[in-house]
Amino acid sequence: MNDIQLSVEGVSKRFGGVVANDKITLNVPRGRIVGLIGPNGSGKTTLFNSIVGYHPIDEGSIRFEEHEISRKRVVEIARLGMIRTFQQTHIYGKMTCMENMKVSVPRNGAGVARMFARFSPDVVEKSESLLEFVGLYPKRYLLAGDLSFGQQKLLEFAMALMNEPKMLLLDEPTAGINPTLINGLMERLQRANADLGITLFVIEHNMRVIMNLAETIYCLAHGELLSFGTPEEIQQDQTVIDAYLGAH
Amino acid sequence: MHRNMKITFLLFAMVAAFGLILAGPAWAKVEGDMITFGAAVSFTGKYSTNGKHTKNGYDLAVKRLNEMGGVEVAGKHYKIEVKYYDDESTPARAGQLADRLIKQDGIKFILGPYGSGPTKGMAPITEKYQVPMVEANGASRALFNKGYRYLFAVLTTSEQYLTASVDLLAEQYLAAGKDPQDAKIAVAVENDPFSMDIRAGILDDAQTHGMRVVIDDKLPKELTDMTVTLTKVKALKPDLLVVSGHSKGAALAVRQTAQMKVDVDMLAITHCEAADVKGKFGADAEYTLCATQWAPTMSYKDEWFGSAGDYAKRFEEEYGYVPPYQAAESSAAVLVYVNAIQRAGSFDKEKVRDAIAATDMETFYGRVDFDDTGKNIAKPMVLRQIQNGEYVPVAPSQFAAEKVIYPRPKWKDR
Amino acid sequence: MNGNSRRILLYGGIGVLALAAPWLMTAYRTQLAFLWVMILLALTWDLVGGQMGYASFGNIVFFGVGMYSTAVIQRNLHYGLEEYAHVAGRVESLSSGEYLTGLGLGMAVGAVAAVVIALILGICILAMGMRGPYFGICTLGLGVAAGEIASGWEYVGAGSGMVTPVFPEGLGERAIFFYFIFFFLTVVTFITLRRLYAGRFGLVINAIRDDEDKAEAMGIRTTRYKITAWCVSAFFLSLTGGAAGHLIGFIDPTEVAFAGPTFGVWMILMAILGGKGTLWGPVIGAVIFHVTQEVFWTYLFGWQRVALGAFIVAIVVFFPQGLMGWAQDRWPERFGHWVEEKALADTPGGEGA
Amino acid sequence: MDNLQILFAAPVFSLQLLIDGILIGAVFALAAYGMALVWGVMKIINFAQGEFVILGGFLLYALKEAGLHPFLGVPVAAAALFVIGWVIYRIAIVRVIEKDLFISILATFGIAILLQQLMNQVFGADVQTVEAGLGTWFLMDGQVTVLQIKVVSFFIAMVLGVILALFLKKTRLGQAIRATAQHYRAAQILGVDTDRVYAITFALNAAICGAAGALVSMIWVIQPFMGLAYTIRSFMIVIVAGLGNVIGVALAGLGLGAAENFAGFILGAEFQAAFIFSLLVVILLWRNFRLSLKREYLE
Repeated sequence: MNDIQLSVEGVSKRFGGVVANDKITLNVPRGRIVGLIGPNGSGKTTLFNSIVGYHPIDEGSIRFEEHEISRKRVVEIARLGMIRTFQQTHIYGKMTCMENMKVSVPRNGAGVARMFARFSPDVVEKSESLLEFVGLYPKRYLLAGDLSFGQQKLLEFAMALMNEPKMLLLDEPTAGINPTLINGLMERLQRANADLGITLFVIEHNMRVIMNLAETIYCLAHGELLSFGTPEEIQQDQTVIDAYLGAH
Repeated sequence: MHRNMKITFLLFAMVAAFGLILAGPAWAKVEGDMITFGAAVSFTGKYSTNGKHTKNGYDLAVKRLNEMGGVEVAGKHYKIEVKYYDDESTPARAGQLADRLIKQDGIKFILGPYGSGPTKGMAPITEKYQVPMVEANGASRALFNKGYRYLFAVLTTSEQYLTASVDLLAEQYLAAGKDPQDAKIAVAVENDPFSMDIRAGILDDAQTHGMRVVIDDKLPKELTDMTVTLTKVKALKPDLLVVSGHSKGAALAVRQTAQMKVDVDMLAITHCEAADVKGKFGADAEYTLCATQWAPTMSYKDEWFGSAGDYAKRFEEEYGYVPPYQAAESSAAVLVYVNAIQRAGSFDKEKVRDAIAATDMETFYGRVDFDDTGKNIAKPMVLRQIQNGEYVPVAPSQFAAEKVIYPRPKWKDR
Repeated sequence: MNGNSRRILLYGGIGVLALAAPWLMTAYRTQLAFLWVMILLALTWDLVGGQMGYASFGNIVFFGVGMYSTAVIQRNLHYGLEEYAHVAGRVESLSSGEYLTGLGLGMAVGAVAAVVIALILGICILAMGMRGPYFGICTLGLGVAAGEIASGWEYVGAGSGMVTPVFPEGLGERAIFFYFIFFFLTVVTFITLRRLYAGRFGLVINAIRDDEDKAEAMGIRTTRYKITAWCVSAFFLSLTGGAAGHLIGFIDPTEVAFAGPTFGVWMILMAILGGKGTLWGPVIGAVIFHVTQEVFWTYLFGWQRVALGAFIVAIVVFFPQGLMGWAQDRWPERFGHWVEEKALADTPGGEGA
Repeated sequence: MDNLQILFAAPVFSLQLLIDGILIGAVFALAAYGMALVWGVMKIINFAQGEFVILGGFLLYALKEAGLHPFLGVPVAAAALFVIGWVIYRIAIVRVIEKDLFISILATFGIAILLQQLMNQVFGADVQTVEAGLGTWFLMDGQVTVLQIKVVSFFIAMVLGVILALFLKKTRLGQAIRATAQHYRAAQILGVDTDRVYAITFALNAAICGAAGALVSMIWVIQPFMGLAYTIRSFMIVIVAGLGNVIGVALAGLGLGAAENFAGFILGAEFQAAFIFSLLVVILLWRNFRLSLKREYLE
């Protein structure tokens, strides 16, 4: 693994007495799709939150490209090109889908002039094409809050793409989505990875999805890194199977 | 888009409709045989007690004048009435209402509101429209250095309210063979235009006597507690404690000095009568010095009400309580106004204004003679002390019925 | 009719009506001038409270700052402090030129002062990430504290307040003069806000309102936008306050300038009544509120504040989304919220945004 | 800073300020406790808190005028406020209960104006007081005075606080209230009638305020427009102490009372209110600063 885009080294995070992450070390190579699995409460989302700067970590180091980001704030990390989506959707409910898209342009408000600028036709065009890409084009003038949960997830995904990220951290992208839509979503994730060159780092519970999607999978349990490897390796790893069956 | 437009037009239609409702009855200053005065008085808000006194004062004078045949102008007799609005005890409202009285209701003769704040709000408006305002309850001296031509006050301005107490203290010091420069004064006044002027007067007067002001607290408008200031009084032991804060300040000062057993040789306050400190606190209010513009015991007389005492009797019959000076001065304002209109022999604003400016008359409330800034310089303030449950005039000397009891007996000796 | 001609008709109609109003209702000129003040209060509050979702209870601070700055500048230009405050000092009336200079310079200084204060407060409060009810209460505390400090500060007259100079001869009628000052100010504010809401700025502050965490996670520097929005609001509110002090004529620290329980709350109510977070909502709300208040005042003598209290409760409890909000729920497609590509490239109305 | 020197020169006055501050702080704490209850259980910041207090005072005044002994009037005033609180809940509060906090703040603010103005119409704008007929104790050679009524109020406030805490801990209803505060949906599932709990909580708060107001009317003076000061103080105490912490609320109340007295003494009475409100801002900023260090937000 010569081109590591994100490297997490010995990261620990405690909440009061509870150890949510204990000396986690993992790497995400550029341009790949990496999965993160683990039973409920194993510290996956905490790790995501630590990476994107939602709370400070107690020890360890997180590097994204050439930057040490463990002490940076959410905004600054996002501006380096690392965007995350949420388990529960976070969209701007009282704005239309188009507005949700337009406001997601990268490096928003770099200068005073840009702050007050209007949106160029390119932005509108790109918003429309990305909405088209996730299949929300006909609903582009609806309030985002009026979309169904699954549609909101798609919108959130489109917004993330709009931001032209280098890496996307997806927190359970398929949770709550109609099973018939899952294949479509997976295909879009793969296309984003292949066509746009976006690295994907995905938390997923749906084993079928993650095994088909990811090239490398890390498995957490009880805040510790249990195992990692290709999907095949993980599927045969006894410790992982035990963790999921609760035999710990 | 066009939905917005419809809504907007609908709204403008509503505004127009409301406008028509508002436009409703239009008062003219003189209609038939009726002269309408306009007044914005506090019916609600923190001044509403005194606002009520003000209104009662106006109403009693109007009633009396109408009983006596109204006003004769250029050979014709007119009745009078007052159109009231509620200024909610705020200057901003008072200003708007002055505008409303003059512009919408077409009133040309304005009577003042209660309180210096609201008066300050109204004066710029009456001035702009050149409508004379005779007011009875805006005592702040700052009203009279702004060059207003149309503002007249029948009352003594507030910086003089309690200066008599400072002079009294100086006299007592001299009588005892002490140097007044050793005297110490504590001032605690509410932070509003009226009381701040009382403070200014005291500070000036203290300076002329060379006395030291050891406490100078401005009490908040939401005053509920004077413990802190009174603790300071205990610590610094001034000879004179001056408190002013409308009715609330009077009640608190009397109650809390008694509760905390604060011994000062002299306690001087305003609004004794309005707060009814005598009735509410009885013996605790003894020996308090009260500033008053007027008292029923005074010897003034006029053709409308007779003596000051007669006025008080009439007022009490009508409203069921002894008139505080706020009511008396309000009645006097009406008398002055009407007298000026009669002398002007015209309803012309300018002529009436000049007639008011030329006023020099005696009323039950005292003599009224305006200087060229519009304040009444002919009537002094009186200082009364509560002695044996009665208000007894003690200063200035021409009104004094008794000698002042000085120093106040210590609480432990009472 | 296409969108453009409708818009021209709408704005043209309002413009003509507004220009003619002082002569259509001559007796109500001052009330009409106050109507613009109310609209300005609601519009500037809505920028922060509605569009950005930061319910400020202390915007009145900027109103008061503008008012006092203007009055102090005017005083210092033409009289000494001594002369003004002392009973022996005689304040002469000003010439038109002096009056205008003082007013204009004062308003400008006031606006700058307000922006500086907003910037400092913004760095202390907004940059720290204070949100929700805590932000509301914190700003409330600021508003009241500002009033209390002004009440204790002798340089600005303490509790005695300040009296603005008598309106000079030669500037026409006072009410008309102020009517057009406020009309002009409202137009400028409205156009500025409309422009701001139509672009990136508007969308970002809307995004902050809807989900600030998301906005940050998307790399939007929310703090900058929040502080800028507050400064813009402070700027226009301060100008309003500067002129309003002269319209009212007397500046009382807690009852006129930092009048939290009246102007301070009304600005919020008006925005809510019309529909907060919309461009037209505050305007409509202000018109209805002002007129209603006038009616209460005239017909509910002594009980008008009781009625006002009940009115406030009724608005907030039964009508929290406001007129525009209600209309948007009722006719979403009229506000550009529709499915399918049936209509053309008509951009979704700025008003709906 | 002359005033500060007085305190150093004669520390006995510090004692006076301290004792007085603590005694009055107990009354603030009482009202604050009600606010914490409503806030914690119903997620509503009641801006009419001060008006409830003043209303309690006026009711006591009316009862006194009708010939009742002031101390007997305290429970009656509290009971009356309980009913009024219940009615207000049914009419207005019930409709804002699950809306955002901003809406409830404004709604209760409207109620505050309404109550203020109604009191003005019914009782007049006069300053009123109720004489409990108690005297004064002298300490330190008469330099320090302690009003007996303040001491009595202090104990009444404290006892009420303890009763309330016990009520919440021990009774079934109290447990239901606490359960609702923790998680109203869970409480609903467990068969708690949350609507009734809300109504009782709000009415109880009004009753507590009524009692506090009755005490206020005996200690100081009351006027229809004096409510805001009590609302703000309650709020500050709750912010400092946190929700659902009886002892914290009591201590914060006493501390605030003392701080206020010292501020008034040292800075002058004109800056006493400015001090309280500035303190509020500073406390909020400080709290927020601590949280922002953890990159977490107040919510």
